[in-house]
Amino acid sequence: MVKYITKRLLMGILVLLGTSILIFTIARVVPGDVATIALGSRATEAAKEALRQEMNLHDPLPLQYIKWLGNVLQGDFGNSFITKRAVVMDIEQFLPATLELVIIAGVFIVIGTFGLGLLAGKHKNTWIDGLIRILSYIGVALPAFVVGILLLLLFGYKLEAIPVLGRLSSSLTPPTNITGFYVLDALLTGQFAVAWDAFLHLLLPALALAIGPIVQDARVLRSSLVDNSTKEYMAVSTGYGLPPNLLIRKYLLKPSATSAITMMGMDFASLLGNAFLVEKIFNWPGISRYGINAMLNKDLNAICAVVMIIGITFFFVNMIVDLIVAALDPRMRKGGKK
Amino acid sequence: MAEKILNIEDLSIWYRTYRGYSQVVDHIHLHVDKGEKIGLVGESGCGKTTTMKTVMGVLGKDLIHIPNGTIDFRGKNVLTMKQSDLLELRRSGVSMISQSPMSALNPVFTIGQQLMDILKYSGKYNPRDKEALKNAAHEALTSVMLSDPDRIMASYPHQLSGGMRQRVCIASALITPKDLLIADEPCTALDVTIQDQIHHLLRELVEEKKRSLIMITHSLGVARELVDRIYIMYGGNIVESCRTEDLFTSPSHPYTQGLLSCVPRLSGGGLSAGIYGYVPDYVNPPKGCRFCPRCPYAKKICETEKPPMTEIAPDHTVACFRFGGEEQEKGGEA
Amino acid sequence: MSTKKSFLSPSTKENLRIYRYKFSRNKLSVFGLILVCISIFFAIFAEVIVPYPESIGSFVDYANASLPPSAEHWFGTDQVGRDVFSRVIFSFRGALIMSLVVLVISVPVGTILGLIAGYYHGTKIDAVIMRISDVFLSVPSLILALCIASILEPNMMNSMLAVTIMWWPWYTRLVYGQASSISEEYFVKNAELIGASKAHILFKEILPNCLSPIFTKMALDVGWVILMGASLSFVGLGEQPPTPAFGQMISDGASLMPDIWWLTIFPAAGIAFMILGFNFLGDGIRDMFDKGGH
Amino acid sequence: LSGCGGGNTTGETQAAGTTATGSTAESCITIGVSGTPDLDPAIAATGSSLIAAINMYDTLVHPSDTDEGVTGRVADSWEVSDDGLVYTFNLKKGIKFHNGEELKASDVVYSMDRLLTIGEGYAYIFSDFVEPGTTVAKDDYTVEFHLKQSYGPFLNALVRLFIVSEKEVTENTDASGSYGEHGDYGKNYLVTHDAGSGAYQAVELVQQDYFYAEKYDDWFMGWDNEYAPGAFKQMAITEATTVRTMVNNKELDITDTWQSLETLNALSQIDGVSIAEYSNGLEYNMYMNNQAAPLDDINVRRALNCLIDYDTICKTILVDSTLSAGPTPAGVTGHVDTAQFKFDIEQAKTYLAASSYADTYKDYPIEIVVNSDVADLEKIALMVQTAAQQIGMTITISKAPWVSLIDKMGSVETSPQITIINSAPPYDDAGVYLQSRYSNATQGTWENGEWLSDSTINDMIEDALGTTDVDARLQKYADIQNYIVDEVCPSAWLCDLTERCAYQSSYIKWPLIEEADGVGRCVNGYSQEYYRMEYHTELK
Amino acid sequence: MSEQKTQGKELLIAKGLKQYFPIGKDRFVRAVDGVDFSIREGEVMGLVGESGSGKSTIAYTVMGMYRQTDGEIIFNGTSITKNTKGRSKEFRRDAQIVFQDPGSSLNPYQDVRQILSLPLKVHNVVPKSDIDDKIREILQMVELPPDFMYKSPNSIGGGERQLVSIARALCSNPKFIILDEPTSSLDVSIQAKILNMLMKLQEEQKLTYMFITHDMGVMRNVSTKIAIMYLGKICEIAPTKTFYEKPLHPYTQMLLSAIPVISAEEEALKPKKIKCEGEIPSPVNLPSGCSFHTRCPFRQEICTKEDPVMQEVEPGHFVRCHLCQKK
Ligand SMILES: Nc1ncnc2c1ncn2[C@@H]1O[C@H](COP(=O)(O)OP(=O)(O)OP(=O)(O)O)[C@@H](O)[C@H]1O
Ligand SMILES: Nc1ncnc2c1ncn2[C@@H]1O[C@H](COP(=O)(O)OP(=O)(O)OP(=O)(O)O)[C@@H](O)[C@H]1O
Ligand SMILES: [Mg+2]
Ligand SMILES: [Mg+2]
Repeated sequence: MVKYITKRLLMGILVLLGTSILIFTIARVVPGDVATIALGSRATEAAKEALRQEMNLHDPLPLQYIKWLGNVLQGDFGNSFITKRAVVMDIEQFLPATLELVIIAGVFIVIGTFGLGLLAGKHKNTWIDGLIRILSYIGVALPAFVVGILLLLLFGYKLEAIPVLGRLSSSLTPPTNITGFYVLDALLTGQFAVAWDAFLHLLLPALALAIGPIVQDARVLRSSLVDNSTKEYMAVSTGYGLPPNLLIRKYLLKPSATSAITMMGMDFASLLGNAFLVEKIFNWPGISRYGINAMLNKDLNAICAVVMIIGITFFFVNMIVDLIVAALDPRMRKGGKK
Repeated sequence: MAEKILNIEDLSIWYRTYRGYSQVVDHIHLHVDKGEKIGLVGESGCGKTTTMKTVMGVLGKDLIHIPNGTIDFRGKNVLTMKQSDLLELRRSGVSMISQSPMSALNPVFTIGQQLMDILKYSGKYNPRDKEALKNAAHEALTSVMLSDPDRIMASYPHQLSGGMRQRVCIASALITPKDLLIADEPCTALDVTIQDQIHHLLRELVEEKKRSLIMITHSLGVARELVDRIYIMYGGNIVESCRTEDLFTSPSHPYTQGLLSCVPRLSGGGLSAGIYGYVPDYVNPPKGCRFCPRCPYAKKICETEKPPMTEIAPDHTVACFRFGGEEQEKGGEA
Repeated sequence: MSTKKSFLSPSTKENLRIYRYKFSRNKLSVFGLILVCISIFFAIFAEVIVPYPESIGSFVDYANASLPPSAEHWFGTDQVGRDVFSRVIFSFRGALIMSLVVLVISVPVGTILGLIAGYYHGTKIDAVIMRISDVFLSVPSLILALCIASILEPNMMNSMLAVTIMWWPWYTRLVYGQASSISEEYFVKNAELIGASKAHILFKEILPNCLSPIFTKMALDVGWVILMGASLSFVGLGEQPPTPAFGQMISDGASLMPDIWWLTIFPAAGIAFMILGFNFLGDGIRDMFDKGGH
Repeated sequence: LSGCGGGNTTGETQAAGTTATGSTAESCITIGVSGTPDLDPAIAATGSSLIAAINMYDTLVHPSDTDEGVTGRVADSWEVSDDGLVYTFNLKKGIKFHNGEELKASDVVYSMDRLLTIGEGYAYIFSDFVEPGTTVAKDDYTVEFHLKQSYGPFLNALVRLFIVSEKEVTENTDASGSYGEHGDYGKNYLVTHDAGSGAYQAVELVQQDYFYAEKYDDWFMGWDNEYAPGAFKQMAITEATTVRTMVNNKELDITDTWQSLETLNALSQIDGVSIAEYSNGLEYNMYMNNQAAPLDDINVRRALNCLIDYDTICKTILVDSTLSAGPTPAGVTGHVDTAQFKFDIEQAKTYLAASSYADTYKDYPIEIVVNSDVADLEKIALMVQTAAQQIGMTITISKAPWVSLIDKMGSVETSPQITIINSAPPYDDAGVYLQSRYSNATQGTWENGEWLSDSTINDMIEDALGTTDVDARLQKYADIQNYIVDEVCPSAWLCDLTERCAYQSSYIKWPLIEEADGVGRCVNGYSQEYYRMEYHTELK
Repeated sequence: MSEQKTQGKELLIAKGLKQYFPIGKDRFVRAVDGVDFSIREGEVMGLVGESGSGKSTIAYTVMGMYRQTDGEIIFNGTSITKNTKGRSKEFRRDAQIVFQDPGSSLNPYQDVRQILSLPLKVHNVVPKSDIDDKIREILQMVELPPDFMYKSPNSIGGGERQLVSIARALCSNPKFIILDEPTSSLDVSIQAKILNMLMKLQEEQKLTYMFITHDMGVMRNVSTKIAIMYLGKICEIAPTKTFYEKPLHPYTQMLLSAIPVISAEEEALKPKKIKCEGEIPSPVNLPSGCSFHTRCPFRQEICTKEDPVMQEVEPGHFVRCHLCQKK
């Protein structure tokens, strides 16, 4: 187990190094004059030159990379061109917001997937199954940002039922920063009204993010439930006279869950990067929106940092999912084939 | 005559397939008496497993269609049973050793977890008495010659060899006492030496505790050593049934004869030519006798009509126009 | 000589019949096929069939701007007076071309790499190829595509390029899994023992066995590529105006919801139409290659 | 190599005020902006930064409300030497920075030197004629600027010199910065804090989310306006749906000016919401790259000028804008009305026929690159494209985000053939605008996409800017403008933009808008001086 | 026919053949652990043994599918193990294998014609234009109709599939064919047919077979000599007749005694029933001494300590057992 994790970690570091080379190269080779991008075209030549020195732009690319990597390893991604401060500080600020959002969305995904998936699997080939199937197709076909806009209009604009924008109503003070998660911090400091308000703010964007994955993963779960229900071991277990409920919830669900869990893990991990449209719509001050801003503004240091951070998170989420899957399905242990 | 524990009358089972119904089991009659060991012998794919799974009621309605027939177990028709009765039937009435040990165990639970659940829901034990459950499981595993029950209980199926898995399957079918045991080719993955031991175990179990056994196999040798009465199945029909001794002394159905001749003898003497042709297509089975296209004695009538089961000697019935029906006299020689 | 028919499978009538049966058994697959055919038809004949072909190109008619759906303009008109119906129909072309280009490049590349890695399972070649593809998989594809598209010139070509760069590793991974298990099969061993060339083994023995998941994934991926393109358009990195594109129309229209709803809803419906079509089709293809009998 | 400096202010919160974090004042006016501001006045250049700076910092002079020119603000009075090279300002006494220090002449000197040394933001408007280190404080309340060469509009330019407190900045300087003895020149500190003396003081900046500033009670101008907002909050929101929802919920008081026509229409439907119209001196220009074929022929450029439906632009696309009359925005000191082109396809044909591309222009497709961040630009491009089609010219349109557009304009080869950009003079003077738009000095910046390289214009501009006599200078400006339109015709001037935004008129009084006769006019950024507005909480 | 003594030269000789599979650090599956045997031209050598005893591994090692751990293989007079980069072209033509599993030995995405034309093309057996004719000829040899050419493996039954596999093995006119349980997954009725055909081909084409099976009944009827395997080692080799009449190794006796038979006549041939006990050890942790001692009813002190060596007890009859050792 420990060996497996160490091996995964080493492999992950290798892959992340590859990712960093990739992104660094893209960010350095392609764009025009970095100094102009950073300081604007009317900045004085001296100011631009100072920046070039600072970013080692005169060095050959491999050397630039090594210097950059050296700084990164010390936790220094350089300064953002937009916010004019250390990128690390930006990330400190934006990452928790997105993580909080994505985690709630993840909870939705898990609950929704298992709920709908089991429902469809249990009632396979009935109207319930059909309805869930149709829902899943709609889920595939409707992009999250369209869902987000619809939710915003419905709940925030028409019904005014739920606070929709930002992380907290402007009348409230954010809780002291402990974890960066508003709900958690507010609970820890005993500000229940704040926690509730922050939670309400999370609802819609999380839902917009979760709906697509839910309906699709539910279908994956449903189909492996149906697949496995024709397996010999299900017939055999039925033959032992085990109660039907136990058969479905235990004997069928556990071996069927792995593919859906893998999918959910992937979805969850990609939410981190793909949340930007939803973050934009709900004015959510998250890392994804920050990353997109960085990209649109060619904020090169920030781009590299965001991609690396997302890569790292992606890697850890995948590893955790693999561990969960291995815990559920002994066949997957020992780093076995998928 | 002894009490019939299982009585199958005129049963047909059709699989739903993309080409239409696959008429796998066709009007079969079969019965098992209390304390009797019967053998169901036939080539691969002739419907042995299908029949027995239907007896257990584990084939879903979306998979099969039963156009006619009844399966009476202890006097109650399994096909029309309520869910609760069915559960009861499986808990105390019948158990089945699956043919495919590789896929008969749930891959994500340890053997122990699976055995314990069977015991817990069997109604024979107090579900809270962990100790008793564990002992029962241990006992079952040792009875099939698995030497280290603790380790086996803690293992997942994929950690066991095929032979071990097969023995685990056997153990879980024997773990609680049942009136009827269906053994579906229980020894395919086992060495002849172990196979021999398992057969011994099964025989003991049935004989000592007055239970009944259906032994499914395609090996006539196994049937000969183990059972009292044999049903020969071909293409979804039961073509011959008789006491074991009679089968080897006076095989009557052409298929039975062919089958016997095909078995390579330990005494040497070369190989037979095999039976001409291949098994029928179940979606469009031959209209008359299903063996007719391969039968050296086939006649006109065999193509169009199904031969009835005819008793040619006490306890010896054959479904062939060479015996019985109006063709009986002429059919003797060919 | 073994010609085209050998590529997929021996085209016996029986096989085709089974495929057709399995495919058409699910009515939705047939429905999907119809939707896809309609989409292709739209894409090819857009200019001919739309009621206002001029709306596709550069055209402004402020007198008729922002009209709601009516008999003349089924889907209404946009802010500069172009017919939304015509533009939606025309967008099918861009969406199809984008998915086509992306898949036509990324599928062969990914597949060949996957085949090689899978066949040389457990060797250095395997490790190198798979680690490289891991690098691309280690960042969410949309992020990396955006990153590439924004750093390069933001236009259709570069978006496609960016998405393509993101796409091949998925096929490598898919084919890798398949190929590494297929290469354990006896028929591959046999070909090796006979002394067949590596090319024969990779492309004639292993590849055909990987095609069904590839085709299935391709059908489903068309939907993803379209969505990806739409997302890129949403932040201004996609098809360039005035050529209509779904994502562009949705993002332009989104700011006008809910009053001028037809600018968002109809293009969204257009996307949904195509994606549904290809998803149903993908399901059908999967059913078609499904080994399970019933 | 910790070159980037100051990345290690660990754990410190964004807050400038120690305890006031986020607690929102009762009458806080909330404004939508496209991005959170740069608070450092030496860097500030974006719209939102400018607004923040104007409200937090004081300047020596202030644009005059009534007539052209400036009035004193921090400066009580000033003199100019005869050669126009020395400007001496006498400062008011008792002006207090937000940190309680008094504003002295040395602070002005420090601010100027700091701006020039850092070299970003508005440094460029001084860097040509003021050297760092040449400005001197004669005494605590007298400051002298020594110009390298005479520069006519210097006084006007001073509205962009925001005065920072030397003490506060030096106290918060990170010594490891790249400005030698000045360390990082307080850059890092000023990302989230201010060091000004203005009407409002920074409280909290949450990057890409909002900037919150509260009223500074000891502001030297005093608070006669009892309804002045107690605080302002700039929120970075651009998504139209978001804006609408917030306006609807009265969470947003003034929107940014980049909302589309349709959004504004919808917003105006909301109860208590009005559309504010004002002019910041922004002129919409269609830049043509004069060195790229076929735009290197004046007649082709003239033809394109005739393909623009100016009326539709002003009425339908950039609603309520005024027709542009010449190469400078109307209302800027020194602007004159020049000859104007009309939408006339026949005329365009005539021009084309007269050009050297008369036979071949069809082989030269022209690309219009539009800024993808501004919704309406595409509509204008589309219109031109449609009109061009009628005479067989091929025009293609592509969109680029602002940053890549700037990047492209860095060299003549990559500069778009045509692009549409609005620009405004950095301060109220036509000359500085002419210089940034048409002289060689600014080629390669986004303000100058024409690549004119016309020595006549260069000389004329240089001469005009060096003229200290106001009337003579304005006359020279007029000549330049006419010359540009008649002899060079480097661009097309689409309109003088009327900026439009929605605001909650039911409880906000906005004198600039409400007291204006027609469209309110002001120097860029000064439309949003919050101390002048009234925020009636009781009406909300 | 099995009785006849074939006196050809030795076609295949294996000396001290070992095949270990690494599983983790310093742990091996000793699938084949030092076997010696030889097959003469025209002989049918039967290799029997229970599942997992290493029969297939021997076959695959001979064919060169694994990098062999140790030992030497001589085929047709030349050592083929020297050639580490796979087998020579001649060997690939002269030696063929028919795999155990008909399901996976044919590519489901090719038709029979494509399957059969591969060896024809690779070994240039006939000119390209004659390939179709040759395929028909070969199909006829295995008694399949010529129109089988266009069938796909999915649409034919298991028996026919195995026939196609055999046809493929015949394509290159080999001298030597390894048959790895060619009929174990088939019905008796089809098995008989295929075995018959195989024996007919062997006679007609003067083929040499290595026939792997675990069915003692089949073995009795097809082979000229039998080797019996237990846990990676051969424990007894004898001419068929001797093997059944005078089995010496306790394992052979145990095996023979447990076979279910269908007639009293056969019953009489079986040795007296030997009760077996004990677990089969895993090939990873082989017991010390004789690997069979854990189950052997005649086990002695020496068996647990010393591994017996192969000894020729009478001409052609080799046994590996301490009990049968001639002192
Ligand atoms: N789910 C199914 N759908 C359709 N046909 C099926 C299905 N399961 C089995 N069959 C077919 O039914 C026939 C009988 O199958 P069954 O498993 O009962 O045979 P069997 O006699 O047990 O054979 P074996 O000796 O191989 O176990 C076979 O021809 C098989 O192909
Ligand atoms: N590639 C491999 N890696 C690891 N172990 C292997 C490999 N191939 C075979 N083995 C092991 O080697 C042993 C011998 O296997 P082999 O397939 O030769 O047996 P067999 O006698 O042919 O059995 P069967 O009758 O089941 O075909 C088995 O324990 C098997 O698990
Ligand atoms: Mg069966
Ligand atoms: Mg084998």
